[in-house]
Amino acid sequence: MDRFAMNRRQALLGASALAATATLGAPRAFAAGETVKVGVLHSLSGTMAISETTLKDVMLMLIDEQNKKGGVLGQKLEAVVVDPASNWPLFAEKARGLISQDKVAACFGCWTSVSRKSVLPVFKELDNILFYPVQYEGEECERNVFYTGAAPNQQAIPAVDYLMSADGGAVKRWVLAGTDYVYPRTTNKILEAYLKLKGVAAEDIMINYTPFGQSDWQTIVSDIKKFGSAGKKTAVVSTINGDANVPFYKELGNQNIKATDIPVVAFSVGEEELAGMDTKPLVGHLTAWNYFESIDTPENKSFIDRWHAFTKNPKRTTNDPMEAHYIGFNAWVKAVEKAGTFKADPVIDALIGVSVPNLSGGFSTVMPNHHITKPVYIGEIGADGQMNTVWQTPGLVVAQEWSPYLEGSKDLIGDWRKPMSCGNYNVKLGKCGGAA
Amino acid sequence: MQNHRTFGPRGLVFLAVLLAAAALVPASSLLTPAGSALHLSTYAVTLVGKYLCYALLALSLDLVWGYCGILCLGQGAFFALGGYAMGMYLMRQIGARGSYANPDLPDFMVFLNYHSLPWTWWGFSSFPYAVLMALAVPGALALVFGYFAFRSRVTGVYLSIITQALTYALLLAFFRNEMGFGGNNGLTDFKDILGHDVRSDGTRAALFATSCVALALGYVVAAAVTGSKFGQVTVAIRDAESRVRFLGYRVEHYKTLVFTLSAMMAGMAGALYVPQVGIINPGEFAPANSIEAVIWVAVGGRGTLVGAALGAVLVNWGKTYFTGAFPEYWLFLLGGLFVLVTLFLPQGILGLVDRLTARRRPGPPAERPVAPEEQVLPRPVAE
Amino acid sequence: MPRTAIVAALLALLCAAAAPAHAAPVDDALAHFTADKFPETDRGIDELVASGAPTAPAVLGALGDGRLLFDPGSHRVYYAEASGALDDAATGARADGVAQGALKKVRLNNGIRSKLAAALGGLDLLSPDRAKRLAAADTAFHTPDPKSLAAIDAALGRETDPAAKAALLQARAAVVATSGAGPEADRLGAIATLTARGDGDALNYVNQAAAAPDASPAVKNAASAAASSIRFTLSLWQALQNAWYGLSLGSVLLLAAIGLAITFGVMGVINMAHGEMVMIGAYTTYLLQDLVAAHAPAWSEASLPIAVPAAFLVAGAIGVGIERTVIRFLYGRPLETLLATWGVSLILQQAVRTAFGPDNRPVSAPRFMAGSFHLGGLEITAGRMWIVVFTLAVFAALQVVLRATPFGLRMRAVTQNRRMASAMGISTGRIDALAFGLGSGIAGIAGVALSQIDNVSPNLGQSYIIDSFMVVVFGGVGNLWGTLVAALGLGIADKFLEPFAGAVLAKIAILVFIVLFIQKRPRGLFALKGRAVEA
Amino acid sequence: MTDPVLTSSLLYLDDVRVSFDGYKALRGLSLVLAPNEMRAIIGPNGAGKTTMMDVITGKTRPDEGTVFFGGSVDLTKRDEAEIAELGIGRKFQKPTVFENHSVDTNVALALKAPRGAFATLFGRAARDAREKVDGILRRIRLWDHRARRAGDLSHGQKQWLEIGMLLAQDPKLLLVDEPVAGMTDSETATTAELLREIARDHAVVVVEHDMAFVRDLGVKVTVLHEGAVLAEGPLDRVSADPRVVEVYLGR
Repeated sequence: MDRFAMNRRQALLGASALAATATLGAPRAFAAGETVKVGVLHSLSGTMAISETTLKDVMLMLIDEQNKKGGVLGQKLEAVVVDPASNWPLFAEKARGLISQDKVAACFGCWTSVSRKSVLPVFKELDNILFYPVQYEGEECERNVFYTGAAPNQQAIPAVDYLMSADGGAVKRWVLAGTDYVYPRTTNKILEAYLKLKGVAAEDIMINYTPFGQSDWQTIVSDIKKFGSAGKKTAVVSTINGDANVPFYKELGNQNIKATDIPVVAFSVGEEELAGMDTKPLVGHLTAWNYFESIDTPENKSFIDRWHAFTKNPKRTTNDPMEAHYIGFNAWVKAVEKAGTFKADPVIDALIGVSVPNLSGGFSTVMPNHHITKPVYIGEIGADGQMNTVWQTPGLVVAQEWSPYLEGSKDLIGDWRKPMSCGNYNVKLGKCGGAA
Repeated sequence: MQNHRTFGPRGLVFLAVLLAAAALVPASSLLTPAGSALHLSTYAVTLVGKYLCYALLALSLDLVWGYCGILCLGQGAFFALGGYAMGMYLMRQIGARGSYANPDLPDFMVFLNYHSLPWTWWGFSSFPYAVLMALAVPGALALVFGYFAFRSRVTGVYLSIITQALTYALLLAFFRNEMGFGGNNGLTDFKDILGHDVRSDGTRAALFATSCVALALGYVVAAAVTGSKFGQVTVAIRDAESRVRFLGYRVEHYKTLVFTLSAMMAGMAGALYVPQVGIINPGEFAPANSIEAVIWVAVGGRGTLVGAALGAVLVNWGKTYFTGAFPEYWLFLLGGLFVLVTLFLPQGILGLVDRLTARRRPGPPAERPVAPEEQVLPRPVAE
Repeated sequence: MPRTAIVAALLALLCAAAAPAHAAPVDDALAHFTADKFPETDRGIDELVASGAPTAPAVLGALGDGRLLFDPGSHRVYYAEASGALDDAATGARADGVAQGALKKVRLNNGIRSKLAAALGGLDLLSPDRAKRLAAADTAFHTPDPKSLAAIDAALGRETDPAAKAALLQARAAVVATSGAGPEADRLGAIATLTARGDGDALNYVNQAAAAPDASPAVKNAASAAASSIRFTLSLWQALQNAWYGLSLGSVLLLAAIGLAITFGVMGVINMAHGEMVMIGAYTTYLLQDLVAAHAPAWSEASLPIAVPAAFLVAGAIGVGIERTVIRFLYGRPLETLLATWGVSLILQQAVRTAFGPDNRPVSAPRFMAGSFHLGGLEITAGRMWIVVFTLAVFAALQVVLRATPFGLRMRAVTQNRRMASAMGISTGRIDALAFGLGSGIAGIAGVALSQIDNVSPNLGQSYIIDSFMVVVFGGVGNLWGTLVAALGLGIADKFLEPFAGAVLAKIAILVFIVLFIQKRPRGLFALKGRAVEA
Repeated sequence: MTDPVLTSSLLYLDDVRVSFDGYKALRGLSLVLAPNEMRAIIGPNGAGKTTMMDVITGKTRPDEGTVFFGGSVDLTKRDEAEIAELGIGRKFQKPTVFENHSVDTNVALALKAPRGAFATLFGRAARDAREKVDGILRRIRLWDHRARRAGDLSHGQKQWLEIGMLLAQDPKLLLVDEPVAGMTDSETATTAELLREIARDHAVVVVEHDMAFVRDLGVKVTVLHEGAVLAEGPLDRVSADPRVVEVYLGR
């Protein structure tokens, strides 16, 4: 209710700001009392709705559950859902609205890197907290952001390690195929450097970028096939973005590329994407994540049951970014309780070191670099659209927010504990503020 | 005959409101305490500032569409190019404060292994140069594109579709990281403009005031153009192109000139937009954005400059409101609005206002000159 | 354990099928499967094969299909029959009374799959089933292993089928060429066989033959001559392959654009909701497939063909609805139809998103559309081929409707001279509605085909709308043949540009080309000329 | 700029051929018009009358043939705007005026004045423009309607306005396509009077179906048929020509 009143006021603001600026603008006193607001900043329409809508739903579930447990610090939580409509400037606008108008205590949101980059200045300026739940390219470490998705070393590098192992087929030749944007570009640069370090020759690496929403994969898949017929075991590392994956996999199936010939390991294909595909031709292709729906733990089973009950849909899948929000939300709750306040600064400080259970039977800890520790799983696509774990890292992996394999960032670390409190500390120069 | 009353009463009110807002809004935002009834939050200032940039974009589109019959479905391209010019200046202002602290190269160039600044970026550390480019690049593109298209007499739907192809091609091109404009992420995380922190309330208020003034200036230019004999010729071209040609006017020159002028206005709008929203990325080139801009103009009333600006503000305010209030259903409302406006308000809101007021007045006085923004437009002739 | 050994063991196993089972080794072998670790499973396969157990083929087959189960408590291994019944893996006896719920599946990975394929493939070289023998020979060709030479030669000795024999000879040539051993004549023969095959693998093997340390000058010469000959053949085939890709991309463009050619080209409505009609067709396909799977599973193969008329009717009906409620008030105002239909497209997208959720819906391919086949050096995927055929059929049918039916005649009359047609007693309103319905219905049909190659999501239509407009405008508004030529031409141009320019630049180049082309011919490729058009 | 003088006629068409997608609109049309001459052109539908005008005004390029204006200017090498500047005005079959401009603005836009885009953007109207416009408005009998929106005029008034716009252009040659189509009898008579008045100091080519109107004009008549000249001379003589009779009655 409160929120609608708020919106009506904004409405007035927009409409009459030109004519009657002076009468408006009384800020709403923050009603300390019954509810504390939490922003949910995920696209519900446009191209990203396909991925982000689920994350909005999981946030509603988590907040609902927390309220049933009595809320946080005795206060009820209230989700403020907005639709940034897959429009990047709108993300910034909505973030500003959530923080400055709705006075949310923290935000959970964004999927694409560009949406995160778009809201970043807003979170810094207004000093609020963003939990970002998606695997991303790294090379960032901001005080106001907690990265609950995987950094490249928590997903891409273990996947490549697996494929290079005897178990994974001792791959010698690599196709790095991605959509042309920053996450694939950066990940592929890291992988390229890593592969070369492992003795892979330049001619054994093929890099290919395609535009967003690429739907005609005939040429590229046949190129991959050709590249793979040179007599060395070949694998494809796919950073192809959501929408383009279905036609890509359909073409793989059509051109008869089997996982036993040229396995494809993907970093952006989860249960949700597979639910939209006929997976029979894809059996044996791989994905690398920090969570699979099929992971057999009591925590996960309970989570899935609650999710089905909450959405009233026993077929809704769960996926990795959902787990990231689960971890992020619980960590936030724990940090708020530890700090005894909802204020951003103390909570940011309190978050470091917080350890909460993840869904795969262990604990994930928020590290000083604002990333979390994660196990890495390699899963095989099964005929039922689920991932079957074929390999996992022996322990938890700590995120490398700055990749040691990139020239520009190899000397950087982030550590937001006092006294360092720096997102890009140069260990070589011994000072905060980047490489130079 | 010649229309000497360039602005008309509505235009004067519009200008007055804009200039008053330029003075009062910053005052309210900066000088009054946060609790005061007179205080405007930074959020509101930024939001309305953004709407004003859209209004300028709508105005530029109305100039070509409402007054010359050129339905450009690529107006967003000029807006985005202007935005990129400003974004490049803002990127250069970051200097060594980026994550990698490279004094010469923006962050994205560092991790894409650039060793030196590409030539396209030369000069952008200078503000006047960036502003010049924000005008010149869209202007030059429109000049070249328009000259060839209008010389070949590409009109109507064909022109609309190739302008759409233009912006779509630019969208794809700017997505490419090889272009050196930051690829999909575009340019963001700006720090300073002209030595002032872009995130400070003072800078925001100043940007707001600048947007008001720019919109007012844009209006004055557009009204002067449409009120001149040149404007009469463009309206004549809109209504009966071949008649104009057989009268001996070089239609292609007129169209090219008005198209170029409009592109420059759109570029200026983009340049003001970027520091206020804090990001410019290829998404601004998306054909859908340009179509939306057309719809703002249609909603407000095409061929009425004030209406175009009003339409932009109203539709965007509606979008802000609905995406917050009804995140799941706002597209129904927005889509429904477009359908209803086209069906029932073919002349837009101001067109409706004009019709209603015209009915109340018993016939216009014979000698009263018809100001362009007061004209009731007919339905466009079939292409 | 090397693959040849497996083959040999399996051969032995076949010959000695009647030999009594040795319980103990089988149990030891099967015990490996219960460890739930890949290396153990690997060893289990080796030992199982070596054990010569009569159940081994059944167990290996079950493992490959994910039907091999084990009881973590008792460490017994079972395999499920297709019927679901359980058999004991050691004895092959029916294992009734075992609770399936307590069993765990023996997990697979690609390494295990490859091993199984080789094991079963080796077995298949001697299979009575010709198709299996061909497949096994093909596998042997693609994974040449000197140690399998004996098995291949053995199979060659027994083979009578000419096609299978040729495949075996090629497999043998691959082995000989890559082994770097054997007499000179044998190697030259292998090179000749590979040259005749003339594909990328053959080139690869020939190169290996030339690179062999002990290759004689004659072999080296023959190999390098063969390599350049294969390269030449390959480049010819590559051009043809590109043309085929272009044709298939072009037919997708055509399919998406053809409905627009009617609503936009013939009726003058700038229908921005066209893409959503395609999307609705795809969702109809999805719904129908689910419906058929639920109520008449026997017909599931036919759900796609059934979806064609269904999608036509659904999208057509929605099209008629849009025409009657919105478009008919806007004739003669094409640019305003753009705005209104844009609004309609937003509403339809959100409606589908609300009804079905924002995520992709799965539409599976019927068997006749799966896989690929070779036509000389040309690889043609069945799905794409059917789409090309389907597109051309739709185009032909549309031509017939427009030219040979009374409706088509009336429609053309109305679009050419509305007043005259009306004066002659044609109900122009009805014709408009039906024509718009026809265009929308064809878009719906396009959705059926696109569900096979693209996402079925609310955004499906958006990705085709711009391309469709480009095609119609490039071809010349109002000219269906122009649309055909434009779609295929642009598709082929795109595919010839893509290999060296990349997908993005190719697309940009095509767009720039269209922009330039419209300057040259402001009314498209096949513009109607003359006064009538400009009046 | 000027080509050498080739003929002494004002307009000279010789063997002009135009075809559209195989349809031959003009098949060797030849026509000569003297300065200040008034000529009526008649012919059945599809005879090529409008195509001829398109060729003269530069809208359509002939496939073959020569078109000279003022004895020296090759019209086939120029576009509409250049030809209009040379002094050829054209009235369309359908009255085409600027419906959203007032009547006097319509005339003012046609007035002989610099036509460049920058000239109209920054230039000021000539001092005598007002008088000229007023004179023309009186001449075309629209003085009382000068402030009305041109789109609100009656069909006949629009026809006159368009003729007025041609006058404002001050051309040497006026091409008038079916000026009285859809007019009342009194309007037709007024139009004939108007055209005769204009013909005093301008060459005029009138295309018309209305025989009574052509008779009213009392000028030399050219009959077109299937893209070529069938007959030429005074109306009485051509209407007696059996070929002309056959063409008109045979249809």
